[in-house]
Amino acid sequence: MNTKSLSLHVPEPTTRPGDAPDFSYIDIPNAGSVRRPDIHCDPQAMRDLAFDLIRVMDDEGNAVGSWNIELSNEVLIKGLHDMLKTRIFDERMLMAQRQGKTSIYVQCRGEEAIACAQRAVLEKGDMCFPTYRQQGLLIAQDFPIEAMICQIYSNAKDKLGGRSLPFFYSEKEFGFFSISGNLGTQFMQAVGWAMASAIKGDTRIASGWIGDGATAESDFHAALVFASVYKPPVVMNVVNNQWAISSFQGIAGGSANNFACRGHGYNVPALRVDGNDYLAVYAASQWAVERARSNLGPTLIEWVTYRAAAHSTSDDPTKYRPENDAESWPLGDPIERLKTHLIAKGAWDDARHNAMIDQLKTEVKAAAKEAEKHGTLGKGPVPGAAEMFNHIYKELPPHLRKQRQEAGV
Amino acid sequence: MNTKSLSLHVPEPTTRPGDAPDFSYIDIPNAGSVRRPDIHCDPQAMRDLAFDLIRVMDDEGNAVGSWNIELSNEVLIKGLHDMLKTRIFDERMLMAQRQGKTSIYVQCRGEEAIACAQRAVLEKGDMCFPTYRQQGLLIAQDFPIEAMICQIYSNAKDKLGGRSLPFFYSEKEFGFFSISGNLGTQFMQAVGWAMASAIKGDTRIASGWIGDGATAESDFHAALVFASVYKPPVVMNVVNNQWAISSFQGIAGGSANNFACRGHGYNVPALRVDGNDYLAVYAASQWAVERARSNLGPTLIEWVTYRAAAHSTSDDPTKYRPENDAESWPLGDPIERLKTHLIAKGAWDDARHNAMIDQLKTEVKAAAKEAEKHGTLGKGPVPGAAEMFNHIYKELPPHLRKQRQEAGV
Amino acid sequence: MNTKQQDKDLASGKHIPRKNMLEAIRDALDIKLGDDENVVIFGEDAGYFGGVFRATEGLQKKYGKSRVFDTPISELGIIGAAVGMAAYGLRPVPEIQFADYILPAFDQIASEAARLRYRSAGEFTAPITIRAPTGGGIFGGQTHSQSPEALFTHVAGLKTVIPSNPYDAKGLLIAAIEDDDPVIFLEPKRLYNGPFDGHHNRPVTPWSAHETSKVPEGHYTVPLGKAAVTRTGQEVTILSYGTMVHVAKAAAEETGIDAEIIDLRTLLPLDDETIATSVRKTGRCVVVHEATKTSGFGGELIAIVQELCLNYLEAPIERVTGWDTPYPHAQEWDYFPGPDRVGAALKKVMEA
Amino acid sequence: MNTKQQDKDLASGKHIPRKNMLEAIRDALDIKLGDDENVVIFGEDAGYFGGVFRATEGLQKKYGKSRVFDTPISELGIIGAAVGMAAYGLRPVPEIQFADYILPAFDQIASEAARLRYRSAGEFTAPITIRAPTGGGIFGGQTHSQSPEALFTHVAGLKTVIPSNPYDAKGLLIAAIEDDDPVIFLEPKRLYNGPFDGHHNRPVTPWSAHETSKVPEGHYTVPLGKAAVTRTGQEVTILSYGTMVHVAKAAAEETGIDAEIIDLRTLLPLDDETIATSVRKTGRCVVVHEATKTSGFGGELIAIVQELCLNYLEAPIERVTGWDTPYPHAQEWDYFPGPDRVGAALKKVMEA
Ligand SMILES: Cc1ncc(C[n+]2csc(CCOP(=O)(O)OP(=O)(O)O)c2C)c(N)n1
Ligand SMILES: Cc1ncc(C[n+]2csc(CCOP(=O)(O)OP(=O)(O)O)c2C)c(N)n1
Ligand SMILES: [Mg+2]
Ligand SMILES: [Mg+2]
Repeated sequence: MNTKSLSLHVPEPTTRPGDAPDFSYIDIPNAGSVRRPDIHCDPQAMRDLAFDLIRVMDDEGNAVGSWNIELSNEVLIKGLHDMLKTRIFDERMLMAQRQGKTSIYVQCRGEEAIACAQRAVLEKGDMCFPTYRQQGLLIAQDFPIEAMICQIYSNAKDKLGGRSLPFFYSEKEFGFFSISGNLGTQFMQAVGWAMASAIKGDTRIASGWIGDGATAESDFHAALVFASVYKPPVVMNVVNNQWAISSFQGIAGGSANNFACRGHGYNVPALRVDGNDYLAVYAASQWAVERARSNLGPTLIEWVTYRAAAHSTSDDPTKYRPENDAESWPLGDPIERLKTHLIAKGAWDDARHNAMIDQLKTEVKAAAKEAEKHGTLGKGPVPGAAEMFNHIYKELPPHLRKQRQEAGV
Repeated sequence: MNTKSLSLHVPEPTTRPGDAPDFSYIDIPNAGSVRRPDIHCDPQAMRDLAFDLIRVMDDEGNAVGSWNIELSNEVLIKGLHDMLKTRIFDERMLMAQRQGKTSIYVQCRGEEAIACAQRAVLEKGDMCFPTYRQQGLLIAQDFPIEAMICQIYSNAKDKLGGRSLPFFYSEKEFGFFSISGNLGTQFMQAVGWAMASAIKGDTRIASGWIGDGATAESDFHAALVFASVYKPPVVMNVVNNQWAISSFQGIAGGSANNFACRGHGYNVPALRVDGNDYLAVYAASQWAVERARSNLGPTLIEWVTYRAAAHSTSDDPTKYRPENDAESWPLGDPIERLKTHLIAKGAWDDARHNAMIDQLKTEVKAAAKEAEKHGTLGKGPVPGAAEMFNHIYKELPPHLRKQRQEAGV
Repeated sequence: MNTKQQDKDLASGKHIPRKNMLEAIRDALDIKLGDDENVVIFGEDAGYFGGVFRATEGLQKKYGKSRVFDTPISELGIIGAAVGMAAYGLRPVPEIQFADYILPAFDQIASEAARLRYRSAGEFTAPITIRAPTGGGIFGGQTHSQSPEALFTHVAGLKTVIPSNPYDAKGLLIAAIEDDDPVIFLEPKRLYNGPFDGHHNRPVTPWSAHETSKVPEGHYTVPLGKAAVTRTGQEVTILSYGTMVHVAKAAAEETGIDAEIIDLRTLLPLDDETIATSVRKTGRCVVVHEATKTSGFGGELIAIVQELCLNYLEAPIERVTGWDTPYPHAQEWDYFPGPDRVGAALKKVMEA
Repeated sequence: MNTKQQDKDLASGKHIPRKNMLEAIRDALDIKLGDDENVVIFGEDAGYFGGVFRATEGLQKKYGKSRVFDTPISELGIIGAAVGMAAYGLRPVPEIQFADYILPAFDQIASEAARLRYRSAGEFTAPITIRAPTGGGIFGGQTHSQSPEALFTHVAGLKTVIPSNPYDAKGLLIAAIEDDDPVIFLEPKRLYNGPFDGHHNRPVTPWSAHETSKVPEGHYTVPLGKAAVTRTGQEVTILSYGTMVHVAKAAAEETGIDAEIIDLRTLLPLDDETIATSVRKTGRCVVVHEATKTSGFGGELIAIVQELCLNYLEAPIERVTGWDTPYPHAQEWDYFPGPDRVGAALKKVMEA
């Protein structure tokens, strides 16, 4: 019998404040090196793909390999536009929060490619179940950003009447399920929605979203179990941005350093993809969407990316990771990379890029100004207290009617 | 875009009542064909073991292959004794339930090898977190069965004072954690106990237990996440007896038809083992226990076996599976197989076998008689109503003191 | 009991079949599966086998595996799937095998199903009916006997319903399924097959002799949010629901105290008018439930009664409930608040 | 407030440091980590970073990664691990990042931690203190503002504690950690840093001017199960806890009604003696909490008060609570039961 003392293993990130950034823990294969299986491939026969990293753009910005599905310039420029707009929108809202126009804001800086490219692949009628970091799903559909800002400001034109946290959108018509504050719950719901679509013999599919940290939640497992059993049409996206507030991905992922392979235990095919490569995100999403739409069932995709900013406006990442860490992130910045690709293709240049930025800044600023006319958090023509009593039930039951009276609203 | 209708996939077992049994869905490799890696093996480098089936006894009862650790006759005869005693005990208690001496009973018929052999490998001080089907863990330690029966009868000598369901034992001194009615919860607790042992620099390890059906519960995932992260000394046992009440294993497992591979997503090494082969259970348990004790962390083991009887005395399996299904189970009966092995070894014969059965029947009967003197459910000197108010808190708080008074007990 | 449909049937000379509670529930499910193709049923063992209590027996065969199916043992998954399906537009009726096992799904119920309408301003809704057997009386021990209804009544956005007899069970269940908000539908398992006349150790009157076992064929509803006065009386009001309604009746008859018994049927939204009218008349009130006492629904009932009727009260309101202990196995009937305890409370309020 | 230790310190001329509630809590954790090597702390972001509210800041550095560590985002796992650790013999003090997120762990709390002692007849116990920030007031919206205490008070086997000030927070937390039963320790997040004098839109008196911010160094306890009379009065008794104690004080002062304010501190087990003594004296009672009304802990309090004091009551007991709605974001202060609403209730009971 071994009588040596046991000890607890507590994972630590490679670096902490004051250290030089070190991302050596991530293996980065060459772009184009990963094979592209047929969508009918047996999940067991493509297990290698969970341990690899699908990349399409090489260092020079050329699209290479079997995952290069040769997207048109039009599609790519739209992608660039969507990502830029998302970033500019985030920047503006960050500022608005600092100015007290809202209570809290969450950016998706550095992760724009993922939501924008997947949305480009989905059809109208498909339903996404996002977390708070997928504003790109709306922006990529040219959803009116003024409406988003009105909600962020909890103002008179906030269609949710001030009830919800600023960026907890709900846009059914745009295939955007109401965001919840409880991590993970929506991942299981996405599977339920997809089951419903299958039950009804529909053609629409669901897309579920979850962060690396939240994969530890029970809903992640439930979602995979149900996906495994009923094979509903759902794309299961894990956005591994390496952090969950102050906890690095090893706290949810253990030593596996991999979330794609979680799918294997459930016989769900899994892809691991460079999430900062718009072309790779597009191609991998298309593969999974096609599988789903062909009644072949769920696909789990780990998007490897980096949370380039603070968790939220309430967070200070310099307390737990090296400052400017993001600049050393080996997969680069999704916007810069797509720009480089377009320029390499001869379809883009700095001048057009800067013009696009200027135009988007103007557009976002104008929308913010317009929104502000309808008030900002607690200031101006904000939603009344009566809103608080609406939509709890379809009809206000007697006890709530009494309470509303008592509240004098 | 594909516009073909989707449809829901609902798994079905291969057979239903009236059909001839069909276990063709289970691949059974030859005994001795599976390699035995070193306990230091990287989990990634032994992924094949989750898709194989460790077996030691061949059809003639010979022990073969690298998992044959050449157990002594003494150990094997003790194993046979433990399994027989467990079965005879179960049979007696089944009868007692039919006679109204208790409210419900759950047998482990056909699964005796798993708990009995693993317990033989564990040390005193190690802690098991069992489900309701691991009575073998107590019996293999020669735990006094009269005490078990007193509890089953909820009688005056039931040390749990009649509070708990009949077979929900709690035997700390025997490394048997208090059974819960809520499926799965104990699996996570086993990991927590093992973390505590590691935190304290102890040498004791934990052994967690869960059924195939209950792996769908959230606790299973939480347990694996925590095991993956903190690498505590725990053996994580999944008893795949093919059924969860009326649901066959595909309802929890999907098309993977495999629970061992669930470990891979968490980088937890996994074994898949013939659970009706006492030698295989012993050897695989020893491997995992050694890993744990050497501070190498958790091991997930799927024990492939068959629930040969009804789920419980409240269940009627002829409603959902072919009658006498168990007789066709391709991995046979664990007692018969060990007996065959011992006879093949020249260490056993029918006469000794029958003598052992007779002696155990006498022993169990005597214990039951003795226990019955102290009452049976609701009859005789049963635990009083006052017991109901004990052990809710360390000290009875005022409101409960009042309630006890009101109850007049 | 809402006897309108029964009256109509009787008037028309139609024969009304007798059903036990389980049959009434199965009938309701059958009717809704038949008349609304968005209704789907699923749960552990609920498909092929028809559930461990057999409430869904035969329904998979009749409506197919896409409408009635088995699920993995994940209560979280069952309710989470239901929320997603409801967001799609279905009307899921998931079964939780025992109410004791609903807690792993509590977050999906309380944070998700209950608030989906609110947080999306009505864009997404969750018309889900969660069925679960509740209460003790079958020697189920700590984990097959609990009555968790109070927890759900604390959650804005949910409705909570507990029937006490076959007629109501069918009508309330149909109403719950047709309701556009999530409903927790707790079925007293002690009443599933046999009836219960308050005592576990005395012979019972069979369902066939209970008026409430007349369950008309076809579609009818018992409205949510309406209590029933199941016994009129002048001296004291008993507020109760589920199994305990029968205990209350036994207590009233055995003590000879002229109690008015109100079967709440729906706990949330609560029919406080019927309650207040009765207590103002009788001036006395006893609240009876099987769940543990502290923060049980009885506390809420007392708070409401004292608010609406304090000046009419001639005695403190009494609470008869399960003790504040886990549900014991061998001492089941010591735990269970039977007619003797209710009778004692009736006497106490009468003497005050 | 139990001021014994303060009195002793003052008598000995010792300087008593001022602490805000967060510092007081951190101090308690530090002391217990220091004096009992079986105490371990863990939770989401609770290790290296010290928690999103920074309650455990610096503790990992001081006591090492085996005593204070980060966990995966699984509340179920956090509490399940704690139960296993407790069964081993440790005394875990897990942190749940927000009380809103405790629901995924509800089954491990209510079915496991709370009942482990019972079902093993004392062989295994669960001396776990679950810390979680509770309540609103920081524009946290539906999922960072809730007050789920009532749910826990319905579970036999749990104790539930909510401090309202730094002195109590430290003493109660040490007592909770030393208690041999599982304790739900809810920390009103609105009080963590700044104090709160009842109004969100008026300047506050800094902690340093609050007597209760005198937090003696070293070990002391405030016993569980004992309420504190934080304001003596003759006309009406206000029962409250946590943030609302300060609202009650503001209401009493602003209305000029001579209210006796009882800070319950422990909800279960409840100090009903202190409550009854006060209400029998004043003859009137107002119950105040931030949680939603229906089946909130206020219902239980009213049930108890009317049982113990009905003949003394000169008016129906009033309840001032959060509305029965999810916690809204923009309307936070319309939802929050502030001094005006409490004041109105005080006037109402005085006029009745
Ligand atoms: C059930 C639950 N537990 C805890 C939290 C608090 N919380 C909010 S975000 C967050 C980190 C999430 O990390 P990850 O899933 O990686 O997503 P990311 O923020 O990186 O996009 C935590 C712990 C929560 N919202 N819900
Ligand atoms: C949380 C929870 N949900 C449901 C049940 C009801 N139940 C008891 S045993 C059982 C089947 C368990 O099957 P499995 O895990 O395969 O174990 P086995 O009975 O085959 O040993 C179910 C659904 C329960 N006890 N706990
Ligand atoms: Mg993350
Ligand atoms: Mg099983």
